[in-house]
Amino acid sequence: MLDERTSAAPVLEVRDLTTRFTTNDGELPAVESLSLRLERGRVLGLVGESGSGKSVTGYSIMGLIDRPGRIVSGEVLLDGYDLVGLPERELRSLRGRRLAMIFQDPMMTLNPVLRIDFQMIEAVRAHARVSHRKARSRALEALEMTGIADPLRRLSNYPHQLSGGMRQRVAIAIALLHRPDVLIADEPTTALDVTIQSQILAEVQRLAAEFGTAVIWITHDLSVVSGLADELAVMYAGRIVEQGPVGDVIGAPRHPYTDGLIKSLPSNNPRGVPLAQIPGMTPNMFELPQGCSFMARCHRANQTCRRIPALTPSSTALHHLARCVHPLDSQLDAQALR
Amino acid sequence: QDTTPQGTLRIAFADPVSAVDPELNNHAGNNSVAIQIFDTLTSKNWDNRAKPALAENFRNIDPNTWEFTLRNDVQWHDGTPFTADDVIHSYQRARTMPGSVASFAGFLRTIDSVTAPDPHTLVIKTNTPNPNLPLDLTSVYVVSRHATEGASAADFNSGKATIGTGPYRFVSYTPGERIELAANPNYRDNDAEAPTWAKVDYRYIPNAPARTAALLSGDVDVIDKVSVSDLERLNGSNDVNVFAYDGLRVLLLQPSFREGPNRYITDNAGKPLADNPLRDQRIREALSLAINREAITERIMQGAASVANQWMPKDTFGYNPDIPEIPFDPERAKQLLAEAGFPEGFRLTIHAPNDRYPLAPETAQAVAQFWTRIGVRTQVDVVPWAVYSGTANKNEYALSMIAWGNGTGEAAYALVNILTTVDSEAGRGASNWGHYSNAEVDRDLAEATSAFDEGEREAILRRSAVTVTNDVGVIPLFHYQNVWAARNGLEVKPMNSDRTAAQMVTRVEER
Amino acid sequence: MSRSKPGPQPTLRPSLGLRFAREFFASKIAIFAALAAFCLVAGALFAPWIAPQNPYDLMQLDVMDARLPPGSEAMSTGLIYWLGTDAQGRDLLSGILYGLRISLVVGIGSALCAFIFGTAMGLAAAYFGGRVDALIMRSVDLMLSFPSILVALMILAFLGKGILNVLLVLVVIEWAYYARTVRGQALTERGKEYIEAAQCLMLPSWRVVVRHLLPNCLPPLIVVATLQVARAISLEATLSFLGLGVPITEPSLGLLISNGFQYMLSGEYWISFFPGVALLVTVITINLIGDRLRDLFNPRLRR
Amino acid sequence: MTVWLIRRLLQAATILLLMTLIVFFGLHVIGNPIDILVAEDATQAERARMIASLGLDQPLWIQYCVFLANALQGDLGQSYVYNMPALPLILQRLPATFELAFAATGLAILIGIPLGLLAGLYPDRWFARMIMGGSIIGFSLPTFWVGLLLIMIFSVSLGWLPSTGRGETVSIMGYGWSFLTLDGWRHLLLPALNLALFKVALVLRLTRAGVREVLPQDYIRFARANGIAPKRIIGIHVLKNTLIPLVTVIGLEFGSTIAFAVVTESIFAWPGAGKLIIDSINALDRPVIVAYLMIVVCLFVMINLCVDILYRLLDPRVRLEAGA
Amino acid sequence: MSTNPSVATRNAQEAPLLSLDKAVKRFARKPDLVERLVQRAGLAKPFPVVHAVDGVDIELRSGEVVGLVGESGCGKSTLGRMLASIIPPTSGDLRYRGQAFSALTDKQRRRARLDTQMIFQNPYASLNPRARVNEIVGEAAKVHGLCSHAELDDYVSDQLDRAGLDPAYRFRYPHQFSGGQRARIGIARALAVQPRTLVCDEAVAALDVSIQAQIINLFMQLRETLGLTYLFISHDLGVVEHLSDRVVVMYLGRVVEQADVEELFSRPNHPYSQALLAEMPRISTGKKRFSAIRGEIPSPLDPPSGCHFHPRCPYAHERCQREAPALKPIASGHLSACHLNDTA
Ligand SMILES: Nc1ncnc2c1ncn2[C@@H]1O[C@H](COP(=O)(O)OP(=O)(O)OP(=O)(O)O)[C@@H](O)[C@H]1O
Ligand SMILES: Nc1ncnc2c1ncn2[C@@H]1O[C@H](COP(=O)(O)OP(=O)(O)OP(=O)(O)O)[C@@H](O)[C@H]1O
Ligand SMILES: [Mg+2]
Ligand SMILES: [Mg+2]
Repeated sequence: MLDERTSAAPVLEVRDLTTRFTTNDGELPAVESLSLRLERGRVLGLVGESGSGKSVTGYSIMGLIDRPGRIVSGEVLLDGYDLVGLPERELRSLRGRRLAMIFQDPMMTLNPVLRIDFQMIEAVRAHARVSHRKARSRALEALEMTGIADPLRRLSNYPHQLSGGMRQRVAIAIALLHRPDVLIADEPTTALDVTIQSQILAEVQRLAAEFGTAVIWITHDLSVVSGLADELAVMYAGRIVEQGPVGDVIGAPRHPYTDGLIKSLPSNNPRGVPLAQIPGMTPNMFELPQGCSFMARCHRANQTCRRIPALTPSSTALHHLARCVHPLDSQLDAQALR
Repeated sequence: QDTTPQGTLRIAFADPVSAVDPELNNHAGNNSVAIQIFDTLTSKNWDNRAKPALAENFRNIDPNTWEFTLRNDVQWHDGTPFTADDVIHSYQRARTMPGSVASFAGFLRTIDSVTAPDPHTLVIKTNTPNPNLPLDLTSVYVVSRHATEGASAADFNSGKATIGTGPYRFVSYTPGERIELAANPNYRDNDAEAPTWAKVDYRYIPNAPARTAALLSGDVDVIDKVSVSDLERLNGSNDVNVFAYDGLRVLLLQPSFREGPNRYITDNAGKPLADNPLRDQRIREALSLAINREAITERIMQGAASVANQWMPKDTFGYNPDIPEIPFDPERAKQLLAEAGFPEGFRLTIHAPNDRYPLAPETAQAVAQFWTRIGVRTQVDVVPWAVYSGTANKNEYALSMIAWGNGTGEAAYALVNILTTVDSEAGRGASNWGHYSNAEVDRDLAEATSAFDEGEREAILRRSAVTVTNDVGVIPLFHYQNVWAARNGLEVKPMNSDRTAAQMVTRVEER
Repeated sequence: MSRSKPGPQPTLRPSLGLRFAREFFASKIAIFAALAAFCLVAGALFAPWIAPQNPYDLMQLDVMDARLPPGSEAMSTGLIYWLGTDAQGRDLLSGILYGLRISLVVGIGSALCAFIFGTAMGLAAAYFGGRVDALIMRSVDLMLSFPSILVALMILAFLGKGILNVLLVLVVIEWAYYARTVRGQALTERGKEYIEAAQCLMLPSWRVVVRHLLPNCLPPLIVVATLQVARAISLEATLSFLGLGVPITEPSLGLLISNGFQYMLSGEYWISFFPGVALLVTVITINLIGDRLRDLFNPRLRR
Repeated sequence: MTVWLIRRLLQAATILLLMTLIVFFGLHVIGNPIDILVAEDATQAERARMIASLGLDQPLWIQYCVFLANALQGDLGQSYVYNMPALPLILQRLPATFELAFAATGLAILIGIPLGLLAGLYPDRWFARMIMGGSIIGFSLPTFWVGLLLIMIFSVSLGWLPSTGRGETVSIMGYGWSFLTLDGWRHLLLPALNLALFKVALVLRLTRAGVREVLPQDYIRFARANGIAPKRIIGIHVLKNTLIPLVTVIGLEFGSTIAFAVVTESIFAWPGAGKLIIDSINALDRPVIVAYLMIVVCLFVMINLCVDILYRLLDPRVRLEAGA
Repeated sequence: MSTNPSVATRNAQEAPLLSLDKAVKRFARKPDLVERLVQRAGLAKPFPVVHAVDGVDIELRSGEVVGLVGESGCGKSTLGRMLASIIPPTSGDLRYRGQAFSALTDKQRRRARLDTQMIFQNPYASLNPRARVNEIVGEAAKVHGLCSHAELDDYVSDQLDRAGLDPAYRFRYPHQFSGGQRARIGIARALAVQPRTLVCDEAVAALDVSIQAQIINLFMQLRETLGLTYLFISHDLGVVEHLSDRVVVMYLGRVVEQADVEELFSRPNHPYSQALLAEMPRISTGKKRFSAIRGEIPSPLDPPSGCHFHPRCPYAHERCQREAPALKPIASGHLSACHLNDTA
């Protein structure tokens, strides 16, 4: 039933997702009422502060949040069917086949005591009834696709014998094995050099174009995302603070945080002088300020920021939303400044 | 009544068997096996008098010469006839057995020469007059010359050399597990010990509760050395019967007569006493009087023992019926202590082996209780036999415990080994760990060993029993009973000593 | 770089011990275990004051009272034997309380010493490898091959009897077990990057071993250790039973059980049953605490 | 690797030497076998003859050298008690011992690992608590207690299984093996169970601890993200990562079962080597003790060698040779 | 840094702070007995040897920032680990201020090793999972006496603060952090022992750009004030360009090009460097088509003959298959290993 594919509706829709971790210091709101919409064949870039909940968002969509974390509320709709609270059995048949994820830390994602071929063949056979040999050749193909040299020999290596980038590529190959409908890629290319990065990106683009795979691309590399994504969402302290077509967001950021990010790119700074950086520190997630969580670091903040602003569309571009009382495209009332 | 052997008898026995070779070691387990396969020249009744076996009859030609007439109808299991030469070979072999650690040579010690004027007559000359020779020979098995010459232990274990004349033939032996026997169809006729079982499955189960369980579960028909703690349970069962007989084994305490301080005898502050108080007869008597033997046999031994006042059990050769029971009299004991100069008592340690005698540690503790009550604060130190034997032998313990088996059934055996003055050259006092020495006893022994008249000998032995009792040279506690249990329909009658053999088990009408 | 505003100051942390205690008692079972442990230790510690009888004083024993069922009255003194008596007429309740002292000291003491020594050896073997490994592991092989009884006989022949020597025997017998267990685990952990990182920081070897390697090898070790306590207690009983341990007149818990063993079939169950129960409770308690500790040492399972 | 193996063998030879030395001198300190074995009524002359015939009259170091010389020719001496060459005496007993050890270890693995996995996967469920509670009982009850209990239940009351001894044997290579007959298995079951109980508890608890350790790792989450069946995740991904301590302990337990399963052997009258060694120790039967311990040392060296090799197979990161 | 060129030139004459001569690192698994028998019997091929680093000369001069870029798997991390003396080279010498490491006294060697710290590529794996952050960061400082016990807490807080991590998190365990946060713990740990040289293996890859900027600024500031030396391994060419004085390009275990940063970014000589720069993503507002790699990717298990890059090189000719090009100067301070330079 979940397999009926309709192109009009989004493949993946996340509504009001809230995920929290219970810790000794209290409840940690890793993701707060986050909503996303993703259509077939589209790429959504997800950028944001480190620790802002990008990975947790990915895990939540995959249904992989373990204790002490839990999805407090919200829906994750895959083709209109809610995945939250689905029994593990059903989730499992979706994971890897329709939903796939590439994890962030390549060192820890491969089982250290199992050989690469074992792990890949197993992943193939989890969803496809094929012979061992067939599965192996599929694994080989997938590895080749990610640009690993000498894939045949690499198959019989153990993870610790591979370099960081190679491990990452193995993980990517596994995620792409079944050509999923939705691919969540958590910083997949940070460990790769640019030539290989572009090989992977080309592969992802092909996947999106040919098989209609929808991709959530979590990254810090704005330059990659600018070339790859259709849409961009920027997260800060568990919330999406800005969202819109990638050109709009990068070209004309509305949220001060996004603006700060772009300004601190090395390519936007002259060599030899300190890079521009956003003042202040990542907020303590337990003691988020009342209201806008960026308030303490924002030069535009004033009293009105003391309540949580809603995601509001820009006056010019309907799809360009920002969670700010004083977006950059609005005139700032000089009086209101602190 | 049909006398052809039939059926299988399964016996569970407790003593380890170190070899099937009957002449290798004089160990209880080995003897139990041997007695079923092999014969002896003479054998012993339950009354411990020698009677003919392979020898049809025997007589004393002069004090140093014996003549034995052998049966001529006896065949070895392989069909070869039995002759006097086999006996000569056997005795020769027993005396020179290589690798033996507990040899039978002791029983042949007095023999000077063995000759065979004809195949069925045997003449034995002794180096000293030995009225006990026929009795001594009941312990030495006769093996065949043709099968055992040059045979190794392995040959015996495989059965190649295990060719006997006894009621059962050897079938197989699995070390540490079992011995299988089959009836000997050619056993000499008309003998009470003729085989009644077609097959015997003789199983080694060293653990007492396990033996009981095996009997209860029907895995075996007969068990030996029943643990006293299981008696109640077995007596209560409808399927099994218990057979308890007075045995020849006595539990004795041997005080040390060593002069000078002993680390195990201290004053109440823990300092070794300058002189050994146990050398004082009054103290020994006090200790003996302080023990409630009834309580021990009843509470510790649960009735499977009888109170002892001397080293021989009732109705044996050398038992003195005139010696009164030793009373339980703590008051008198305290008085004696005070007289001997220890009104406040002193401290003492009893040593006992834990892995040798049944319930010895428990008994030692009970004794310690009684002594503590009269002021002799007593500790019990239980040590493994490996350590105990050597130390006790060196007379280092203050009080050692020994369970002496009067294997020959007469009083002189103990007299030689535990009561005479230690003289290792002459082989006297081998187990006299406390080095008790009394000239009267020594004299009695010398007389007894050369007295051929039974009455005279008995009188001497009884006399020495009185001497030892008055002197409190050893402190007797109780005589062990030998206890067997068998499933309904079987009866167990002891042979001699505490052996366990298939001959002992007969069928009876179901009750 | 600007460090305009340091993050909000952390709330004051309670001391480590307090935090640990709080986390420890977060589980109901842990509270139960701690309670049981308290009772056992208190019972053992105050045995001379709470036991109705001094079971080690032969003066107070009476063979005439031997093997009395629970609830019987003593022949002479009128004392009630709540848990019955053993074959020597010893009050089992008192015997258990006193026996617990020895068993706890011997069991836990030896397990602890063996744990420390064995773990140190195993870690050293795994961390330094090569010669050290060979040397230590071959001694482990050697130690493991010796039957405990032979070891006990030898040591006691050299040093004489006494509770400390029993402890020594148990440690000598058991350390090898820990050493091998911890080495196996440490070999895998050693290959991990955080060890490299610690080495790169030029931390002294012992520190890398103790602070980095050891904590990550603990889970199987704790399992083995808690079980070895039970083993040590029963080994001590075996040794005592063989006359190689504590004096037979001053029985430990294990010895009480061993002595009562022969009465299992006779229906006089209480002689070994009640001491057995006491041992069971002791072991269960130790294990519950061990389990809890293991969980606490696993940060993933903590919050 | 070959070098490594050879080095291991050399080391083993050294331990053997060391072991024999310790045993020789240790036993000497404990006592004199003659005192133990000699008949209670032996004379001095008989004693002396015995001592001489056993070679115990020589100084200890000469005895040791004689032993070494003979050992090099494969003669480990003649048992004092059994008057047989020590080696065949022991070898005779080993089949029974091996059977028991294999059966017990097998049971421990078969029962312990699945239960441990269960308890580790669902730590808060009632059955997990039951399993953990049960396992405590498993190892805190003394072996002899449980053994007798098993006999009372299964042999005496129910009459299902024989209480003692070894069943029918089939002779292979001159030694009797009972695992080929049904009767043999019936006899094997109870003692194996008795021995296995402690091991089950150990294996179970180790498995659980390992599972709890591995389960929260990222690679398990990754396997889940790939839709790998839980069965495989648990059976392969989790298990293989927890196997190192298990293998260690199983090796150790296997070794000690072969060597020293005395209690069970004597309760079930199992004719194994454990009882033999204890009897020999009690009799200070040095040739048997030495020969036996030599076998046991070899056994442990071998087991530990296998375990070390297994480490490498289980975890490719383990390096055995390199020094720090 | 270009604003401070004197640093590099001034030190050019002095012995480099840290250098590796002809370093080779091979990873070869020793076959075990069974495998060996199988191989002997000809049933299996012998195990491949990985030439992770294949004869590399590299030197870090005091106060310099060397960027190390290259294909993934080309041996960058391995090289970095050898420099930080975490793993020993199979052959070749590690030198500290011109002296071979083996010639140093124990104390000097300890000092040298402590002075060279590494920030690991896998932040999580390099953190002890059973230690809290304050232990991870503060332990070495305490052991080496860089701060007293009483000050430790403040010291750790400072380090965390500096690495952009809220000190309030210092009682947490590594698994409770996000990827970027873990990376920052690693940075704080390395900085806490006050090293003189830092090997940064993808130190900022997991950080979002604003924090990345903060860390980079921190690095630069430390260099300014304390004269730290960096080996900066990264795939992010933008970062490398911004921060390095000199850039080394590696390909499959060998250095293929080495030059000052401006020189390299403006006039890349080696075809691989050129490919890198061509693929360097630039921020754009339009969607871009990424292209797959042309040619076959060579493997370190079985490196191609001659020039390792020739299977992918658009200019490859016959000589490139035969002969490995030497690293030769083509301009002042600009070395490149390409046969094209000879023919040209
Ligand atoms: N198991 C956990 N327990 C407690 N807190 C956690 C846990 N996992 C994550 N967090 C917290 O949740 C928040 C979000 O983490 P997440 O991994 O999603 O960040 P991220 O956006 O992916 O960051 P990065 O870019 O650095 O990877 C962080 O503050 C982190 O500390
Ligand atoms: N322990 C090891 N055993 C075998 N091979 C190894 C080992 N460590 C690294 N290698 C191999 O060495 C080569 C170089 O690895 P290294 O980690 O140095 O690459 P890298 O340049 O850091 O790559 P990346 O940018 O992907 O991290 C790779 O081919 C890798 O497979
Ligand atoms: Mg993340
Ligand atoms: Mg790397």
